[in-house]
Amino acid sequence: MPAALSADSLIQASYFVTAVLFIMGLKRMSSPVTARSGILWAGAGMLVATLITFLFPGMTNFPLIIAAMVVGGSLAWWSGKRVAMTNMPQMIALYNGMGGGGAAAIAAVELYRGEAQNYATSTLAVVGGIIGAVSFSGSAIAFGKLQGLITRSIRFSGQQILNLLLLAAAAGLGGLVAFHLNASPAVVTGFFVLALLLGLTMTLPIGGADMPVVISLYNALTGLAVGFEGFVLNNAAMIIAGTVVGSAGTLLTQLMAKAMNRSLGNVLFSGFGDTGSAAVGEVQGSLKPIEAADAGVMMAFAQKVIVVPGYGMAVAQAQHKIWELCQLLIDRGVTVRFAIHPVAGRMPGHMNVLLAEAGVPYDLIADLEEINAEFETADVALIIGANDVVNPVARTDKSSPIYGMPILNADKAKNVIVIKRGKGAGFSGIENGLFYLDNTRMLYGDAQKAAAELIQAIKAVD
Amino acid sequence: MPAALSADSLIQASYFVTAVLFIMGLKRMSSPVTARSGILWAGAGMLVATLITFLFPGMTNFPLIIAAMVVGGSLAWWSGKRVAMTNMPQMIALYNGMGGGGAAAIAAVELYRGEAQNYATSTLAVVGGIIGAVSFSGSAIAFGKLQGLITRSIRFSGQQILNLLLLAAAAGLGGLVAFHLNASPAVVTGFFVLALLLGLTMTLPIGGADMPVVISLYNALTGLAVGFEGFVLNNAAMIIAGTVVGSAGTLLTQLMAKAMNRSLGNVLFSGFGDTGSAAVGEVQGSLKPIEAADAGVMMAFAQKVIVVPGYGMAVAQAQHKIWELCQLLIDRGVTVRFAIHPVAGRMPGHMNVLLAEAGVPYDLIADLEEINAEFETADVALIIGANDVVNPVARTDKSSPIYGMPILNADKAKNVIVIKRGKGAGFSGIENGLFYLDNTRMLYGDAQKAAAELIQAIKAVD
Amino acid sequence: MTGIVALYIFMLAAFTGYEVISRVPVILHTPLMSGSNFVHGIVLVGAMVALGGAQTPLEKTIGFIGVLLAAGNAVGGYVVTERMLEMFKSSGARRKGAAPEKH
Amino acid sequence: MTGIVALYIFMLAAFTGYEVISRVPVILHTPLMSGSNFVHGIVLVGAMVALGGAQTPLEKTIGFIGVLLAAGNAVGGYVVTERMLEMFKSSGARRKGAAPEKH
Ligand SMILES: NC(=O)c1ccc[n+]([C@@H]2O[C@H](COP(=O)([O-])OP(=O)(O)OC[C@H]3O[C@@H](n4cnc5c(N)ncnc54)[C@H](OP(=O)(O)O)[C@@H]3O)[C@@H](O)[C@H]2O)c1
Ligand SMILES: NC(=O)c1ccc[n+]([C@@H]2O[C@H](COP(=O)([O-])OP(=O)(O)OC[C@H]3O[C@@H](n4cnc5c(N)ncnc54)[C@H](OP(=O)(O)O)[C@@H]3O)[C@@H](O)[C@H]2O)c1
Repeated sequence: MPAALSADSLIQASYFVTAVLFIMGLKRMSSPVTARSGILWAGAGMLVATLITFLFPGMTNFPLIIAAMVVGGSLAWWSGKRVAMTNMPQMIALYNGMGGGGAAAIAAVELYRGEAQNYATSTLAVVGGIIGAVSFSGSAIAFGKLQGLITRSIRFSGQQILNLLLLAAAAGLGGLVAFHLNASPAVVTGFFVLALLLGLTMTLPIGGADMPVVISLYNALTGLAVGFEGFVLNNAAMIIAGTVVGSAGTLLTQLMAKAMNRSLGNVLFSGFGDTGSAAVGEVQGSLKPIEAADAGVMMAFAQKVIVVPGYGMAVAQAQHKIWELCQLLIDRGVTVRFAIHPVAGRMPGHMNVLLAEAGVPYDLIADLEEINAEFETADVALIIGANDVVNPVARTDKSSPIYGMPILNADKAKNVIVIKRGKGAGFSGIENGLFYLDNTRMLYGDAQKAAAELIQAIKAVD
Repeated sequence: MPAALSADSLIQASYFVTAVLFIMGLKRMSSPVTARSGILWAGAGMLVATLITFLFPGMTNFPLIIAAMVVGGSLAWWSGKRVAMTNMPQMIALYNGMGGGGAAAIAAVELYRGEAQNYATSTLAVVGGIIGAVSFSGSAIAFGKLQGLITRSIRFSGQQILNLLLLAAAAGLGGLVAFHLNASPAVVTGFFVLALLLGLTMTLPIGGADMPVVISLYNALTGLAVGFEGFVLNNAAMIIAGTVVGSAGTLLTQLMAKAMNRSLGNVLFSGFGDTGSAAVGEVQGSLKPIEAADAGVMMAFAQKVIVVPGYGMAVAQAQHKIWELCQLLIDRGVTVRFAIHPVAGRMPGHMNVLLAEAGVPYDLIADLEEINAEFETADVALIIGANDVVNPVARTDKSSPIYGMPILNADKAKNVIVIKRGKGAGFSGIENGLFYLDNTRMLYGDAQKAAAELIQAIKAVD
Repeated sequence: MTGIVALYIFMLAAFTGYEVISRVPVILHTPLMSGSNFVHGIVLVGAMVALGGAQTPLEKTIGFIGVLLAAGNAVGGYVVTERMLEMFKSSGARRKGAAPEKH
Repeated sequence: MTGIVALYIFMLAAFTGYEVISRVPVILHTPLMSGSNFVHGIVLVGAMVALGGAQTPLEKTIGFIGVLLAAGNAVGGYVVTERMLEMFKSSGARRKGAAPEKH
């Protein structure tokens, strides 16, 4: 069958090209300048692999395949185009969970079919299946939490023991299947149900603030599951892409946990980052409001202003107004810098994305290490919808849930102006002593509105 | 045969461990802090692989193997321990050539034996053989040139054409062998002779200054040859290690060429860097000598001294005295910095190695980009046995062989003191206008002696 | 593919993935997470093969779900990554153009 | 090993090598060149196998030369790399200790 043979070599060659394009694409995505082209490379690889797979020898069920692709693909396209930037993390979780589900489905087809495989393949199918299923249900919970569908973190003593028991039971059934002791449909079904349950119980106790790290972890796990199923199907593109993502994702997860000053074990098992249970600290002093007019004058005559944007700026979509405001200040000769905390907002790089969107030049943007020594020399620190990332309690109070997280030293500035709508707490739900300091003034209002008022005030100075 | 089978799995597993140790070792070697441990990891991998290979099924000729290992190993051990730091590049060339020869020998054994192989293996054997042989003879020439055994660069018009012809002829014979058209011993011998000749004629015209880049290139080629022969022998450790080195070495070669501001093609085909033929420029003005006592006073009362070490400091082994001198200056409150040009000396990182040996702290050492703006603020630039790396002609004269190489702007300092033995030229053999400037003074003498005199002079100031 | 070869491929792919991501700046964490999320959307080709070889209704059902989910992973991953990186393109270009003195 | 698998191993090993070396500082160029020179000394195991299977005098002679050269590569490469990196050890330690403020 020379036709089948040559189709096979064509498929093999295309998968090779796809693997190379994926690696080059990921490489390009890890530098800001080439990032955009990276996704195009990877996308080209995906297109090649998908199209060529239709030529796979012995394929049937084409209508079903195309129907499933159209339904899944267009739903994802539609939702991906619509989702707001602030909701990106949960959307990534959702798509990632779908990938995990896909890997689990492959494993299920192989295991239900139960054709004689060697131990190695059936073991890989089982391992990939459990990882994929955990990633599927776990990512669904992560989505629910970040989307606000699940608001409480369910937690009870013995949680870890339950997880261990579930894992042991799933592994036991998986072992029966893998070693061909009992691969009846009932056992296979039980195996997948337990794996899905495990994903739920593992993820439910984890607080929302840690979700980006957890999503990244499930992302790595899905990669691993895909790689394992690739070995089962002897599909090189899946093996390479899955393993590369598995390893890259593991590293990325560690880097993200580090940026939040947490260890991965701590994220998974400590239950920190829960909006519900965090203690609300007691703070002495009073909040001192300020009018936009006065705040505008204060900034107009400052030598140096450092802007600290936070989640509130993102929800108010105030970045354009803020940049307009800063341009006015720069025209007056004021030195303006933006101080970006690594976990400001709700996803890593959140603030950078928004400021880039508004057109703020890169050289005005500084990260935590660069800028922290500069606050002492600033006349005004303008806090816009940020809270936890400037909370000095992280430096001092060991019992605080954010203790140890590096923060921006806005309290060292000569004057602090805080834009927020009211007395709302930040993500971690704790009080912020910075707002009660003698040199702090509160400018109440939606960030966008407040910025507009400040612009008026500064224009009125001349 | 379960015994042979288990020996085989043991060998496979050991090779796997070796491959991992090699990669981890190279990874560690690419950062200054972990570099030392990197070679230990890689060494452990080599030990494991070598020992386990004695268990290879069907091995004979053990006395011969051990004799060859003892002879080759102890000669290399002895020479490697004895060689001076300044002679490192040619020693690396020598060892690298030996590796290329080893790969070629493997190819030769396979090809002379002429057992039925498939086209893919015999092609890989031929390609690995030619690369290995070129690397072998080419590295020998590189060694001869840097060691001073070959002093002239043999060059004639039509050189490139001869190389092309040799390559075509070798490829032709190789093709006969690879495609099993004629694999008689005579053809195989002719093939290897041509390949060895090609290595000679390729390397002879290249000037000594470019040798480090060429050595690095041959290093990458040997890696590739080893990888190819690994495919022939189905030896995973060789495949991985060879390919990793082939690719890493290619990148390293490019980085090195870039540090010298050259392109790889330019290095290979232009014949620059030849000590013999470079033009000696005409320079106006006179050399103004200075006594050590006066130079010492000048430095003792300076605010800031920038030290520029070069090849002369290395041959005089003056780094310890220089550091002693600098410590005296620092004690007097003088700001002292070391300016290191990337290609100062005779190998990349040469000066850093020597200064590290003498105990100069890292934070006093600056590289070209860091320090070049600072020369304007320096009262004294002390040039110790450096020449080409401070030659301003690189900025201005397009016909100069070093045109375009970034140089240290020592001529911008308020005063320049140059320590050298006489009127000797630098590596590129051209005159240096810096030495004739109004604010330059020459302190003649061996670098070590001159440094000792300066130390006396500064001590005498108090 | 023999076991040891599979192990080598696994090891090398893992090193490659690790090295490619090391030293990535914090600002790219989310787009990179999303980009690697897209890359494991390659599970789509496996799901296609699984459904393409499905015979019983059960296999077909699971295969259908698998392709649907996998297609969602691939397409969704692409769309959101592209949208996020689109913003970096401009800032990257600006960085190159407007602030070349920054190292 | 089939051709395509060999190609994958080659591609992945090449990426790994490239990535491992990228962004290496100039001062480490020579030791790193020497270190990778040592690593391809693994040709020794191939030469051992070649000589171990040699039968004719010609094969034995070439095999002997091969093992001799390969052993020289491995041992010499190790010795000089170790000597060079020994110097960096001290400076690396010093860097860590004496100048922690340097980024
Ligand atoms: N970046 C990440 O990867 C990531 C991911 C998950 C969680 N987190 C966590 O999220 C937090 C981020 O800190 P952050 O300082 O950026 O934000 P934050 O601590 O969540 O505080 C946001 C503040 O903005 C104010 N705000 C909300 N909407 C506003 C509007 N429309 N106009 C003006 N102000 C508004 C709120 O106060 P009012 O209600 O009074 O207005 C609130 O105090 C950290 O705890 C971090 O660990 C980060
Ligand atoms: N680093 C590398 O990787 C590498 C490799 C190969 C080639 N190169 C080339 O080598 C050159 C390096 O430049 P460089 O400025 O370091 O050195 P250089 O240009 O070679 O000049 C060395 C100077 O030191 C003097 N000198 C020699 N022995 C001395 C002693 N015992 N005491 C005092 N002075 C002594 C010589 O003059 P006197 O004879 O008058 O004393 C000579 O002018 C560049 O052209 C570079 O391209 C570099």
